[in-house]
Parts: sequence; C-alpha cells; structure tokens
Amino acid sequence: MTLEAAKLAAANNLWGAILPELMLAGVALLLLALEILLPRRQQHVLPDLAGAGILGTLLGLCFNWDSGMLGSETFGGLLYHSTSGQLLRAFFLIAAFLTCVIARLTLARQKMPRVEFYHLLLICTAAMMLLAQTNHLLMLFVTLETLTIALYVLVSYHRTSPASLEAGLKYVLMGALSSGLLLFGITLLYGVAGNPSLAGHAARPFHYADLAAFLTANPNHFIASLGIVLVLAGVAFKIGAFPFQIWVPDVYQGAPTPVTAFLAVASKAAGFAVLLGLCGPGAVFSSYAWLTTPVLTAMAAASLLFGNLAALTQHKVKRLLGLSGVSHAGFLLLGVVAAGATPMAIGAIYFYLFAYLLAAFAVFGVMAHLAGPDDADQELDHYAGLAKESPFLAGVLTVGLGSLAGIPPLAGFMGKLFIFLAAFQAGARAMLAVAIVGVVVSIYYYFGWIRAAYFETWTPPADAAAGPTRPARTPVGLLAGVTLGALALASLVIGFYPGPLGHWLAMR
Amino acid sequence: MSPALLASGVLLAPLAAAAVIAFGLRRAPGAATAVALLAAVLVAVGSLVLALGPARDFTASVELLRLGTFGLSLGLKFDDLAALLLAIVGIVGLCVHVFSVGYMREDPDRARYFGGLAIFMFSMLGIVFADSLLMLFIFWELVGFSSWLLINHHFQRTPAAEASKKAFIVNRVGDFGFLLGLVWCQAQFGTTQLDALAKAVDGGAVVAAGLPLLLFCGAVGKSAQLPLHVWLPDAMEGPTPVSALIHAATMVAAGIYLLCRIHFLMVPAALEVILWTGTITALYAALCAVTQRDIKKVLAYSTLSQLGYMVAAFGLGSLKVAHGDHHHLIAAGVGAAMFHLTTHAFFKALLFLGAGSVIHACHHEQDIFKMGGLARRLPVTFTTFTIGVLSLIGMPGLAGFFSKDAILYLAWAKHPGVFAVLALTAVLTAFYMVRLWRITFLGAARGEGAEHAHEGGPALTGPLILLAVLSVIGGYGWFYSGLLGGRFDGVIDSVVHPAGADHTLILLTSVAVLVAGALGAWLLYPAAGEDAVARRAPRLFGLLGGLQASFDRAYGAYVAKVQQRLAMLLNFLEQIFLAGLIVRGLAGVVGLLGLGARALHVGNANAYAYWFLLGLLALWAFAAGLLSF
Amino acid sequence: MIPATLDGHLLVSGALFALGLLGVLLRRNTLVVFMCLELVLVASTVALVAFSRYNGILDGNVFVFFILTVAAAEVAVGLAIIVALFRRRQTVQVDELNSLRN
Amino acid sequence: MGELTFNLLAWFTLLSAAGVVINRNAVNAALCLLLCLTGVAGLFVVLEAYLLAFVLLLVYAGAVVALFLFIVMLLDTSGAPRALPRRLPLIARVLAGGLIASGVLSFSARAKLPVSEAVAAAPGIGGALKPYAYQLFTTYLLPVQILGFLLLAAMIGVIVLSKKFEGLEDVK
Amino acid sequence: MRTLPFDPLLAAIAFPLASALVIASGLPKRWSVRLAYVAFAVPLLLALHTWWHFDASPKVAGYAFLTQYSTGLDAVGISLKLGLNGIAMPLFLLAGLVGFAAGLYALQSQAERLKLYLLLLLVMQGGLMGVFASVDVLFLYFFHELALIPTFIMVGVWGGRDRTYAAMKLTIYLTLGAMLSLAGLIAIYARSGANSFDLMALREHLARFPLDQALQGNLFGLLLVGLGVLVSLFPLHTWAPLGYGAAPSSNAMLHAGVLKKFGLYTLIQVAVPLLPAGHAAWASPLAWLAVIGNVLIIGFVTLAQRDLKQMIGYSSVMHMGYAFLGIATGTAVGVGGAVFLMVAHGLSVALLFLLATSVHHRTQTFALDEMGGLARPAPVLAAFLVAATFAGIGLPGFANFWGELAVFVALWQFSPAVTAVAVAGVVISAIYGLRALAQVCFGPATPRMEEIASRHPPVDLRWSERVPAVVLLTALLALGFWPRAISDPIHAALAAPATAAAAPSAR
Repeated sequence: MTLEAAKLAAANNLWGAILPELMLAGVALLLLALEILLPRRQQHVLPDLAGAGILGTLLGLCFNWDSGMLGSETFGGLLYHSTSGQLLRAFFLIAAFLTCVIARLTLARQKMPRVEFYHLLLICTAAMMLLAQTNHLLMLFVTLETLTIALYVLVSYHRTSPASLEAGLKYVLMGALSSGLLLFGITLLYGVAGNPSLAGHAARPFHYADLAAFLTANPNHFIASLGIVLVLAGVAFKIGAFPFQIWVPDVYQGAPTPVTAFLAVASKAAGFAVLLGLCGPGAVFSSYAWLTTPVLTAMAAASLLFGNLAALTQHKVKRLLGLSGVSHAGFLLLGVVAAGATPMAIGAIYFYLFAYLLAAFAVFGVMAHLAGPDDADQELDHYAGLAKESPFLAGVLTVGLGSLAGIPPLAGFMGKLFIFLAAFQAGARAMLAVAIVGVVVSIYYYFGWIRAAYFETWTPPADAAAGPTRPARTPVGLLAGVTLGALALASLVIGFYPGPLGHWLAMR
Repeated sequence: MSPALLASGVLLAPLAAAAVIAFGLRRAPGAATAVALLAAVLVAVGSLVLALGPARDFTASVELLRLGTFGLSLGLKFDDLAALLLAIVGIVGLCVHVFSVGYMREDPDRARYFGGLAIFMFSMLGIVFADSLLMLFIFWELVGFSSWLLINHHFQRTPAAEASKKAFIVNRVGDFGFLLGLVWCQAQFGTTQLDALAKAVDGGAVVAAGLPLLLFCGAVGKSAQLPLHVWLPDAMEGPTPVSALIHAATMVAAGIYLLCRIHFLMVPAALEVILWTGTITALYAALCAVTQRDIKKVLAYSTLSQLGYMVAAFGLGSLKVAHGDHHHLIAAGVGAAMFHLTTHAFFKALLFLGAGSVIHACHHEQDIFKMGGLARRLPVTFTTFTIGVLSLIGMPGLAGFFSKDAILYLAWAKHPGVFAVLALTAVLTAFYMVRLWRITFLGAARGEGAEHAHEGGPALTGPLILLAVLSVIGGYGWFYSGLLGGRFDGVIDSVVHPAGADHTLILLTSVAVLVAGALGAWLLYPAAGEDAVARRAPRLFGLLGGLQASFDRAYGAYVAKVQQRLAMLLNFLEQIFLAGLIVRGLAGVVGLLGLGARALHVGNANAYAYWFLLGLLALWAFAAGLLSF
Repeated sequence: MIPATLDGHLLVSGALFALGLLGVLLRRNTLVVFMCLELVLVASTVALVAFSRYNGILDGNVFVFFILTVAAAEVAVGLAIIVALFRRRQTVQVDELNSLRN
Repeated sequence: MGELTFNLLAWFTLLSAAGVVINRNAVNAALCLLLCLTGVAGLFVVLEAYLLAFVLLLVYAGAVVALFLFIVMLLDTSGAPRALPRRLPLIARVLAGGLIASGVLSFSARAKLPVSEAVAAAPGIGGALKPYAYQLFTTYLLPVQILGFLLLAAMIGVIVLSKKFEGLEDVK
Repeated sequence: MRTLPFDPLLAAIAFPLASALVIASGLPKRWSVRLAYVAFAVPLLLALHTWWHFDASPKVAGYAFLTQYSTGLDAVGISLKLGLNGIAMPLFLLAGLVGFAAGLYALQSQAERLKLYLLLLLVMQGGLMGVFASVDVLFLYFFHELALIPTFIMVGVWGGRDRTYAAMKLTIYLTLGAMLSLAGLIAIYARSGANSFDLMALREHLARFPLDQALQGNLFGLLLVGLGVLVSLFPLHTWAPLGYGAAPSSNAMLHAGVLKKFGLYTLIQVAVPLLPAGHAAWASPLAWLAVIGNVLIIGFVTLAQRDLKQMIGYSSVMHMGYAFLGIATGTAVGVGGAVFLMVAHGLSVALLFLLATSVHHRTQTFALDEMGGLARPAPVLAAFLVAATFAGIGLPGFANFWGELAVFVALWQFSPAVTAVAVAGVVISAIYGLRALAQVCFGPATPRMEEIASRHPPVDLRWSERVPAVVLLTALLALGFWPRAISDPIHAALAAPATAAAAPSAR
C-alpha cells in the first residue's frame, strides 16, 4: 500500500457519519472526567447526564434521520449506512435509555458505583450502533468484542454478590469460546475468499460485498461453509439460540436487573442485526442459503421448543425471562428464515424486536421494583398480592407479559402475527406448527406469573402473622412510573394501531 | 267481527290473562281469579259463537319464521272437527274454571293456579286451531308445559314435583317421535300444512308407514297410551279440577285429535299398530283400575282405558257403508273416536269434578275406603256423579252408551278379536266404576272427613249439573243436528251406527257387559272399610297390582340401572379418562419435558461447553452436508 | 510429517483450536480454562497469518493485532472477575462455581 | 529445510498446547502456554510475519502469561483436593475427545486449498513495517479507535471489579 | 332512515374499551360505577339501533353499516373494516344484550375489587362487540382474544372452586384453539392470493378462484379443530364445564353466552363460505361427532352432574352440538337454525348462569343434593329459573325452539339417523333440566337448606338482580314469539349468494 492509497483511504473516513456514536463516546468520557472533577455531593447529576446524553443523541438521530449517507459506504467500506441501520441505532438508544431508568433503581438499592456503569453502558451502546452498520468482518469482530467486554463487566458489576460474579465468569468463559468460534469462522472465510487460485477471489476478503461475490462464485465450498456455520455459531451465542443458549438463564439470573434487561433486549437485537447483515435477503451468505436456511430453521425450532419448555416450570423470574427470551429468539430466527422468501419478514423482525423491547422493559422495570437486596433471587412468590398492593405495577406487568405472550391487543401479538404471515408465505408450515406449540406452552408460564400477581393464595395463619417473607418493594418514582406507563401504553397503542410503526419499519 | 279475528281473540284472550296474572297479579289472587274467569267466559262464548256459527275454513295466517326453504307460519284451520273440540274445550274449560273458583278458595297460591289454567287454555286452543303439524307441535309442547305447571301446583310435596317431572319427560319421549315425524313430513312434502299435505296425499304421494307412526308417537305420549301411559295416574297429584280439564277431558284428547287431523296420512300397517295399541291400553288400564283405592286414580285409569277405546276406534279405520245403492267409504274411525271423545269429555269431566267435590267435602281425603255414605250428605254430587258413572259404563240412553256402541259396532264389523277385548274392557269398566260408586257413596261414613262432608257452594255444583245434562244428551243425534244446528255434521255424520241385526247384537252385548260388570261389583264389594277382593283373592289382587306397577318398575329399573349407570360411567370416563388421563396426562408429559429441559442447566461451565460441542457437531454435520432438510 | 504448506498451517491451526476446545471441556480450574481459551484465539491467528502469506493480502495480519488486543482485554477482565470471585468463594474450580443453576 | 523447521515448530507448538490441556498444575500449564506461544511466534517467523511474532511474544508471553502466572500464584489453588472424575463425565470426556480428534482429522482431510505458486514463491508481504502503519492509521483507523474504547472499558471494568468503593451507603 | 352522526359499530366497540381505560387510570370507585352503567348501556342501545335500522340500511354484499378504517397496514391487507350482515347483526345484538345484563349483574354483585372486575368486564364487552362487527378476519380473531384474556384473571381472582386450575386450563386450551384457528385463517389468507384479510374480498376472490379440494379439506379440518376447541366440540370440551363451574357469574354469562359463539360464527362466516369443498368433506364426520359426542355422550354426562353450575356448563357443551349439526348440514335452513340457536342459547345460558349465582347466594351451595324447596321463599327466582330451564329445553315460546327446529328440519335431509339421535338429545335435556329444577326449587326444604335459612333467611330475587334477568328473559320471549325479528336478516344473508359489489367508502 502506498502513501497515496492510504491518503485516499483516509479521505473516506467520514466521521460525521458516526456522529451519534461519537456523541455517546463523548458523553461516556465526560462522565469519567466529571467523576474526577465534580465533588462527590454533586455527582448525583451524572446519571441524569447519561440519560440526557442518550436522549439527546436519539433526538439528534431523529432530526438527522436521512443524513444523505443512507445507502452508501463509509470508512473504506467498513460501515454501510441504511434505513435499518438507523432503526437499530434508535432501538439501541431507546434500550439504553430504558436501562438507565431501571439502573437508577437498582444501583441505588444495591449500593453499586454508578458512573462507571453508565460509562460502560454508553460504550456498549455505541458499539452496538456501529455493529448494526458494520459492513466488514473485521469491524464486526471489533465492535462485537467491544460490546461483549463491556457486557462482561456489566454482568459482573455487582461485585459484592457472588451470583453476579459467577454469572460474569460464566459469561466470559462462554463468550470467549463463542468469540473463538466466530473468529475461526471469519478466518476461514478470509482464507478461502482471498485465495487467488479460486474463482472470483476477493481483494478485500473481509468486506461484505467482496465476500458475497466470492461466495456466489463458489457456492459449494467446504471451508467456506465451515466458516459460515462457525460465524453463525458465534452469532447464535449472542442471540441465545439453541444450542448456544445454555448460558442464558445463569447469566440472566446473576446479572443486575438493568443489565439483564439490556442483555435480553439490546444484545439479542445486536445479534439479529449481525444475522440480518449476513443472512438476510441478498446479504453476504445468501448464496449459501442451502446451508444457512436449514441451520437457522433447526435453530429456530429447537429454540422455540427448548426455551418454552425449560421456562415452563421455572419460578425464578429472571431465569424465566431468559428462557422465554430463547423462545423469542426462535421466533425471530423464524423471521430470518422467512426473510429469504418474502421481503416483508424483515419488517416483521423489526416490529417484533420493537414490541419485545417495549414488553421486556416493562416487565424488567416492574421486576426492578420488586427486587430485594439480593438481586439474583427473584421468585414468582414475591409477586403475591402485587395487584392489590400496587395495581399500577401489576397492570404494567400484565401488559408486558401479555405482549410477550403475544396476546391481542398488545404489540407482541402483532409482532407474532407478522412473523407468522411471513413464515407462512415462505412456506415454513412445519415451523408454524412448532411456533404454535411454543406459544401455547408459553401461555402457562406467562400467565402463571400474572396469576402470581393477581390471584390470592391462601397462607397459613401462622405465616400470615409473621408477615410476608418477600423482600420489601420499592415505591414507584416519578420517572420510573412515567416510563413504565409509557411502555405499557405504547404496547397497547401499537397493538391496536400497528400501522404507523409497521409503516415506519418498512413493512410496505 | 270477522271469524278470523274472533278466533284470534279466543286464542289470545287466555294468553293475555296469563300475562296479566304473571306480571301483575301474582300477589292478588282474587283479581287473578276474576281475570282468568273472565277469560274463560270469553273463550266459552267465543268458542260457541264460532263453533255454532256458519263460518268454516276461513284463512288467516302469519309467517313467523323463514330460513332458506323452511318457512313456518301460524294459521287457523277451522272445520267441523276443530269446531267440535273447540266447543268442548270452551264448555269444559268454563265449567272447570267456575268449579275451581270454589275448589281453590283456600289456596294461597291460586293466582299461579289460574295463571296456569289460562296458559293451558291458550295452548289447548292453539292445538284446536292449528292448521299445520308444526303449529300443532308448538302448542302441543305448550300444553305439556302448562300440564307440568299445574301438576306441580303443590310443589312442596315431593310426589307432585316428581309427577310433574315425569309427565313432562314421558310426553317428551312421545314428542321425540312426533318431532321426527314432523321433520320427515317437512322434508318429504316441503310443508306441514295440513291442507297441503292432504292435497299431496290425494295427489298420490306415497306415505311410508313410519311417518304416521312417528306422528302417532306424539299421540301415545299425550293420550297416555301404552307404554307411555305411566304419567297420567301420577298426574293426579295436581289439583282435581286440573285433572278434570287436562287429564280427562281435553289435553289427553289432543292425541286423538291429532290422529283425526292426520287420518289421510294413515296406511293400513300404521292403523294396525294404532288399533292394537289402543285396544291393549283399554284392557290394561281397566284391569289396573280395579285395584285402586284412590278415587282419582280409579278415574285416571278409567280415562286411560277410554282413551284406549278412542285410539282403537281410530285404528279400526274407515268403513264401507251401504247407503241405498251406493257404497261409501267413510272415515268411521275418526267419527267414532271423536264421538267418544266428546261424550267422554262431558262425563269424565263430570266424574272428576264430582270427585273433586267429594274430596273437597272430605277435606282432601282421597281414599275411597275412608269415605262412604256420601250419597245423603252430598245429594247433588251424588246424583250427578251417578249420571256420570252410568254414562261411562254405557247405560242405554246416556251419552256414553251411544259412543261406546259406535266403537263396538265398528270393532264388530272390522275385527272380532278387538271386539272381544273391548267388550271385556266394558265389563271391567262397569265393574270398577260401580265398585267406586258404591264404596264412596253408599254405606256408612268411615272417615273423619266423610262424616262431616257437606255440599260445596254453587260454584261447585253448578258445573256438575251442566256437565251432567250434557252427559245425558250428548249422545243423541238430535242434540247435534237439532240443538246445535248440525254444525258438527262433518264429524258426526261419519259416526256409523249399527242397524238391523247388528244393532240388536251390539245393544245386547252392551247391556250384557254392563249388567255383568255392575252386578259383579255390587255383589263383591260391600260398602266397607277394606277391599273385599283383596281379602278374598289376594293372589289375583296382587297380580293386578303387579300388572299395574310393572311399567313403573321397568322404567324405574331402566332409569336406575341403565340410564343413570350409563351416565355415571360416561361421566367417569369424562372426568377420569378424558379430563384426567389424557388432558392432565398430556399436561404432565409437557411438564416433565419442561423439568427435564430445566434440569439441563446444571450450572457447570464445563458442562455448558459440552453444549457448544454439541452445537458445533450439528453445525459441522450441516456444513458437511450430512444433515439437510 | 505435516507438509509445510498452507494446508499444513491450517492443520496446525485446527489442531490448536481443537486442543483449546478440549481444554475448555476437560479442565476444571478456571484459570486453565482461560488459558485454553487463549489457545483457541491463537489458533485463529496462525491461520490468519498463513492465509495472508499464501494469499498475498495483508488484512489478515492486521487483524491479528486486533485479536491480540482483544484477547488481552478479555484476559484482564476475566482474571479480575476470577480474583473477585475467589475472594468470595475461595475457589476457582468450575464445578464448584455452580450456585446459579436450574 | 522449510519443511523440517515447520514441523519442528508445529509439533513443538502442539505438544506444548497439549501440555496446557493435560498439565495438572496450573503453573505448569501457564508455562506450557508460554512455550506454545513461542512456537506460534516461530511459525509467524516462518510465515515471514516478523512484526507479529514480536508483538505476540511481547503481548502474550510478556504480559498475558505473566498475568496468568501472577494470578495463579496469588490464588494458590494447587492444594485443592482433586476428586476423581465420575463415570459419566469420563465417558463424556472420552467421547468429546474422540469427536474433536476425528473433527480435526476430517477437517485436514477435507480442507484442501489450492495454492497460487506465484504468491507462494514471492516474498511475504508481512515483512515490512510500513504497510501495517498505513493500514492501521488509514483504512482501519476506526477499529483502532474502537479498540481504544475497548481497552478503556476493560480497564474501567477491572477497576470496578477490584477497587473498594467506599461511602456508597450515603449515596441515595 | 335517520343516521347517527357517528359510526355506531365503532362506538359500540370503543366506548366500553375507552371506559375501561378511564377506570384503569384511577377513576374513583363511585364514578367508575356510574361510568360502567353507561358503558354497558351504550353498546346495547347502539346494537338495538343497528337492529332497528338494519333492513332499511343500504348494504354492500349484504353488509350494512359498512365502514373501513385504515390501520396503516393496508398493503398487507389488514384494515379495520366494520359492518354487519344478517348473520352478524343478531349476534351483535346478543353481545349487547348479554353484556348489558352481565354488567348490571356485576354492578350489583358488590364483588371485592369491583373496579378491576368492571374494568375487565368492559374489556370483554368491547371485544365482543368487535368480534361480531368485524368484517376483517384478522380483527375478528383479534377482538376475540381481547375478550378472552380478562377471563383468565376473572376466573382466577373471583372464581369458585378449583379456580386456579380452571383459569390455567381454560386459558391454555382456548389459546391452543385460538392459535390453531389463527393458523387456519392465515393459511386462507396466504393461499387465497387475495392478499387481504377482508372477508368480503376473500369471498369474492375465492368465489372466482377456489382453492383446490385437498387444501380446502385440510384447512377446514384445521379450523374445525381450532374453533372446535373454542366452542367445546367433543372431545375438546373439557375446559368448558370446569371453567364455567369456576367462573364468576358475569364472566360466565359473557363467556358462555357470547364469546363461545365466536367459533361457530367464524365457521359460518368464514370457513363454510370460503371452503365449500372442505365443508363438504367434513360435514359427515362433523355431524356424527357432534351428535354422538356433544349431544349423546355429553347429554348423559350432564345427567350425572350433581353440581348446578357444572350441569349448566355441560348442558351448554351439549347444546353447542346442535349448532354444529346445523353447520354440518350446510344449508340455509341448518346454518340459519344454528345462528338462531346461537343467539337463543346465548341468552338462555347467560340467564341460567345469572340465576345459578343468585341461587348460590341464597343456598350457599351449588350441590343439587343439598338444595330443595327454594320456590317457597323465593318464588320469583324460581319462576325465572323455570323459564330459563324451559327455554333451555327448547319449549316453544322461547327462542331456542326455533333454532333447534330449523336444525332438525335441515338435518333430516342430511341424515335421518343423525336427526333421530339429535332429537333424542332433546329428551335427555328435558330430563336433566327438570331434574335440576325440581331439586333446586321444589319439594320440601332439605335440612341443610333449613339450617342455612335459619342463619340467612333467603330473600326473593332483588330488583337489582331482576332487571338483568328480565332483560334476558324478555329477549328470549320476544324472539320466541316473533322469530322473524332476526330470522329475516339471517335468511337474507344466507339465501343471497355472496357477491361483493363496489368497495365501501373508506373513512
């Protein structure tokens, strides 16, 4: 590479294209700086600053939605900017903001340092946003590792809790292993794609378009297919799809509640962003559909069944949500499978993700109010009498769980419906049957949770006199109340009137 | 007032009365009585005006329902047959209403009672006017309901509640056939309009024997023919005027009316079945009546027996009669049955009301062996009751004689076997009626109630007298052709009276059986406090009692041993097998799968790495093309 | 004898990867498991460098920089967690760190 | 010559890697890892990627393995009692080992890539330093920046996990 | 005809839902109760309005009051299209009537957590109005689920014996049925190629390009199983008696009375017209299953019940068999009879559940063996019970009779043997109905009743309980005496071939 070529390459580094990410990074650094500069008494503004930074970024993103770069590559092809990238950026920002809201509750109660949390959260979010626009395997690896390492720390953030640390350790071990798989897959792809003796070899083997061209030219290469499945394995770990889902309940249980929420929603969405970039219609692996389709189909079916079955008898709510998240991953995978056949599936996946975001954060928000000093120990029994004591939380919980279960008139139903429609049009009828079994099984545990919150259970008088054994509940604050109310309302409104969101999500 | 309007008025007046009573006068028994009575008077007057008026077959119909090819309209069919029954219902109904005013004076629930009577009048009139089988069926069910209501009047008494239930259910069993036949009719002819059906049959439409027989099922239930007769004796739990009106004179006669309405659908095979059903019922019921101690039960079995007569008469079918040089085929069965129905309505209502008068006088004592000597204390009742008895057993010159003669003659002409059985039945009829009459009214008073018995007021005696008069004159031809202006000739003309040698034979037979039965009873039964025959011939008595109870026992056994056990078995299967084993079992299996899946999260990172290995293995297999679908 | 060709390097890389994976499966000491994970990452670098050499493209070599950095960061965070956990539990054995399960 | 050198290095690397996996003692395992990494560095040299070999030794052998050794010593887990593996895990291990071994064999049997003689014969491109610099600071500038944040996050993480925070009780 | 200044159908759906939302947002109890009165009355009044003006309204392909609201998903063929045809209108009216009665009954019930109770009931009510007003198949399903979900909480919180198990079982069963039917509906949507969930468009499209025979058979079978679960087709019915046995009164009224009809309604409006070949293939198995399973077996099972509410639950399962029989015939007579029966059964079973609860208030038990002689202290209650029972038995004069009659008439042409068994069921229903009636109301008071009476002297039906009962009974009698009030529209809807003309104006 000559200097001229290098200059040319540097000229393509349009930093303005990643302004939102830069803003987040800036806020993250600012937080650290202010922690040092500000006296301790005034540090309580820092969480607000973090939230404000996210919201500001979100606003900026919305005002500058079509920055003129949509549909083009920047940074020498490292990034590709598209509408779905913008959607996912917004998605991650919203998720991060909601995580902040929950974190305010949890961090205060669990006596954890705060600034570092927001710092890591912001970096993680920025990495996700970049990940959603990545167009290059190296970039993919780096952003993925950045967000993963930040998440390692966040999961084990509650350092006085052995559970949190254990979860962190397991996450690191499994995460590193999956990174190894992903990396080896990338290596193999790089190796074959760059091989000058093979037809259509690529000059830039990491680059999506070049790689895709090579794969199209060699539609049945063993090493390439091995590389592809290894990359899929790495992504499957992120989205918690069978059989790389096994870590999910342990890590979800041990992680602090806001982190669990972030992990469940944002990390999963990040995985799907990658997956769509790789396996979506016309994407990198599309010429290997003969391989990816059965792999993803099998994963989807197994995730749907396993997640729901394992959650069936679970009464620790964080594990339950983790396992139900596995089944949601199955649903989304179903959408990815269908995406090969019908373009509407992409919109369906995004719709599902947004519905899942609203519902999951509603539920996690309620959970944060009910968690005791031991964040890892949240049982269904702790929800007894919630409907009487706090009808608001119970209502939000009901809406959230109902939406997760896919019950009309909530957003989750529409999400499932669109996935169903897409899957049916893609001809995946057997998968539809599996999905129906999954939904029916899931009703049991979702409604079992609602039951715990609403139905009255008889307690022996001796126990009743001793008072509840559950941890004390946090009263609902203004910010949390407004946020949760908005989430529940949004689930309802979108369920009744899915048009605008569906439209926005390119379901045209 | 046009006849159609008048008919509608007659039909709807009791319904209006019932509505008024049900919604407004529940707590005002006096007013309720007045309203019901007013309705009964209106009905009686209107009925007579209609029946004796010239108007026939005026059409008035209103469509109630139309779904696809199936339409249902309510209309009026008013011919001589309907007119006759209308007149009977009007007169007997009025009598019973008037009687009830006296009889039920003490009853706090008489508002409900009169409301029920009004509903009954409405339903019965609907049957009379029905122009289609469907409409007949509708009102058929409604009389069943009102019968249930009225039998159940004393609902705190378990027997009353049970009897009403039994009556309705047994009727439903009969209606099962009726409804099927009806549906068949609708399917085959596309209509159940009686006139249209008749036209279709005249036009040569083939009728399977099953169709009339299914329709006959309805008549078996309502007219309490074997084997669905069991409800009628139990129905005597209702107030006595109800027994008189519904379970003697009108409702049970509806079965006969139905048969007459559909006689054009009859085919020989069906008639044969009907004939024997009636004949056997007549004999069987007469045998049962012999052992009864309850005054109303005797009358109930007698009613059964007489209904059997009518059914048998209908089953005997048409008769070829020489009329000058011409031979006519006339519906002799219809005529004989309806004729007997008419006279029977008069004298059986009379008998029941008389029984009611007796019961009322004896403070609701119904056991005839605890009565006795009432002839002196209740002269009017005694006199009228005697007329009723005589009419029933066929004393020449009274109404019953003529109608029974017509049937016997018809049987003689068509079927000697049936004739023999019916004659035997007549003997038994005379026997049990005289037994009843003698034990109740003659001898010395044997009970508290009987000793202090005294005649009720004119409300009680008035109807008795009117009905007694009708029981006397109701059999004479001049009564119909002269007094009633020949308005019922359509029916009466088809009654075939024996002539010549036949006449003598029948007359002699009648008198002989009458004398034999009456004499036997007179000799065997002194007016005593116990059953003489039961003492002298316990085995015979036991046999008859067993005969009477056999059906109830069989049904009881069926209900307890078959129906209830089947229900319990199916319920067991439902709860244990279906809801338990299969559904809960399936849920359990899924739960176990869930537990298994949950148990895989052992918490050990090494073990989790094995999952990754598993995944890698599967992915390898996919990539190597070992797995594909 | 492994041929000193691209395929040979690939075989070495694959064998390293397999040994690392095997170590993760077999070893119960968290620290050693970590070392084995490092083997897995290093395996990729061998293949990457070999590919770069035989394909004549530099990107793979550049990628190795990133991998080394990421691996180092991962180790740092992982070891910090292990140390913190050891303080609470007095163990680094994988099968004893299983309080989160079922 | 190349063949022999490569084989020596390759087997050295693999055997020391096996040593990491097999060695009971964590300290020995770490030392085996060090040997293994040295072998890999040797392979890099064979592949003419001198800079990478140097960096590998610097970062891995110098820093990472030292860190490992340090922590191993610090935690001193050598005295932990060692339970005999139960039968099921034993079967699983043997099975897993067999599977992985057969996987490698089948991989080496099937993964045959053609080699362009021209490129193979030409001097390796990884030898010079300049291209790395050009690449890292132009084409891959963004990932490098991200890497900076990654390291920052890791650092902050280690601090959070290790530092003792005080006075959090009064923060509401 | 005079028109309202707003869309009556949308208003009937939205008003209860909006009221529920208002109550949920923290309206004080006093105001909630007042609002609830209005919110239950409004749908009824609007339903009566649509019924009254139905004949005179302009219609497109048999649909009156047609309006369409964009959901923004028109490209996928999903739009909120509201309208009533002759089949939907009677059921819309039914939903209004039963909802009103159930609401009034709930308002007087003094239930614990009354606000939540009313809220859930209002959601149900809104959903039910939506079910029958939807011309869009997807919204048909949507509103059904909306109405279904409150049941879970209502059974669980206010339910009787076994409420937790019942709530779970009911919900899982019904979700299974709903999901299967949803799959069937989606399959129709996807396979028809109409790219629309609009029933009118689907009909028009499939009339011109019918699906192939085997596919129709499969889809009809799928829908039959799915909807069969919802309507408690034998042997998929075991949730029903359990659920109704445990459900609180108003919920049972709405669920058994109206919501359950969704399955039949969908079969009639969607499955039969869209999949004629499928219907033909399934008619005979369906008829035999319904007559042997629902009518005969469940009839006998009902005979064995010793619990009043369970008995009503089972009898409801049994009567659904008749509706299935009507559908199996596929003729205008049979299907029309089924629709009529659905309305009639809805009214009568709601009345029965209402009265059963009132009986329970006075006897403190549902066990039939322990009851007796209630007619003496509570004659009006007994009178209502008599009326409801006889309505259920199918006495002429009550609406049920016409439905059963039409079904039988249609059935004879289909198969005399099936008809015979079906008619035998009428006898069975008379047996259990009258037996229960006698046990509750008649005969002498049992010792247990006397003991209870000594503690709580039983009072007669209060006016607050009477009004909802009167509403239902009046409707039953009105339809019994003048069936044309709804049979004419049904006839028109079934007799006329479904040919959609111009698209309706979108709002």
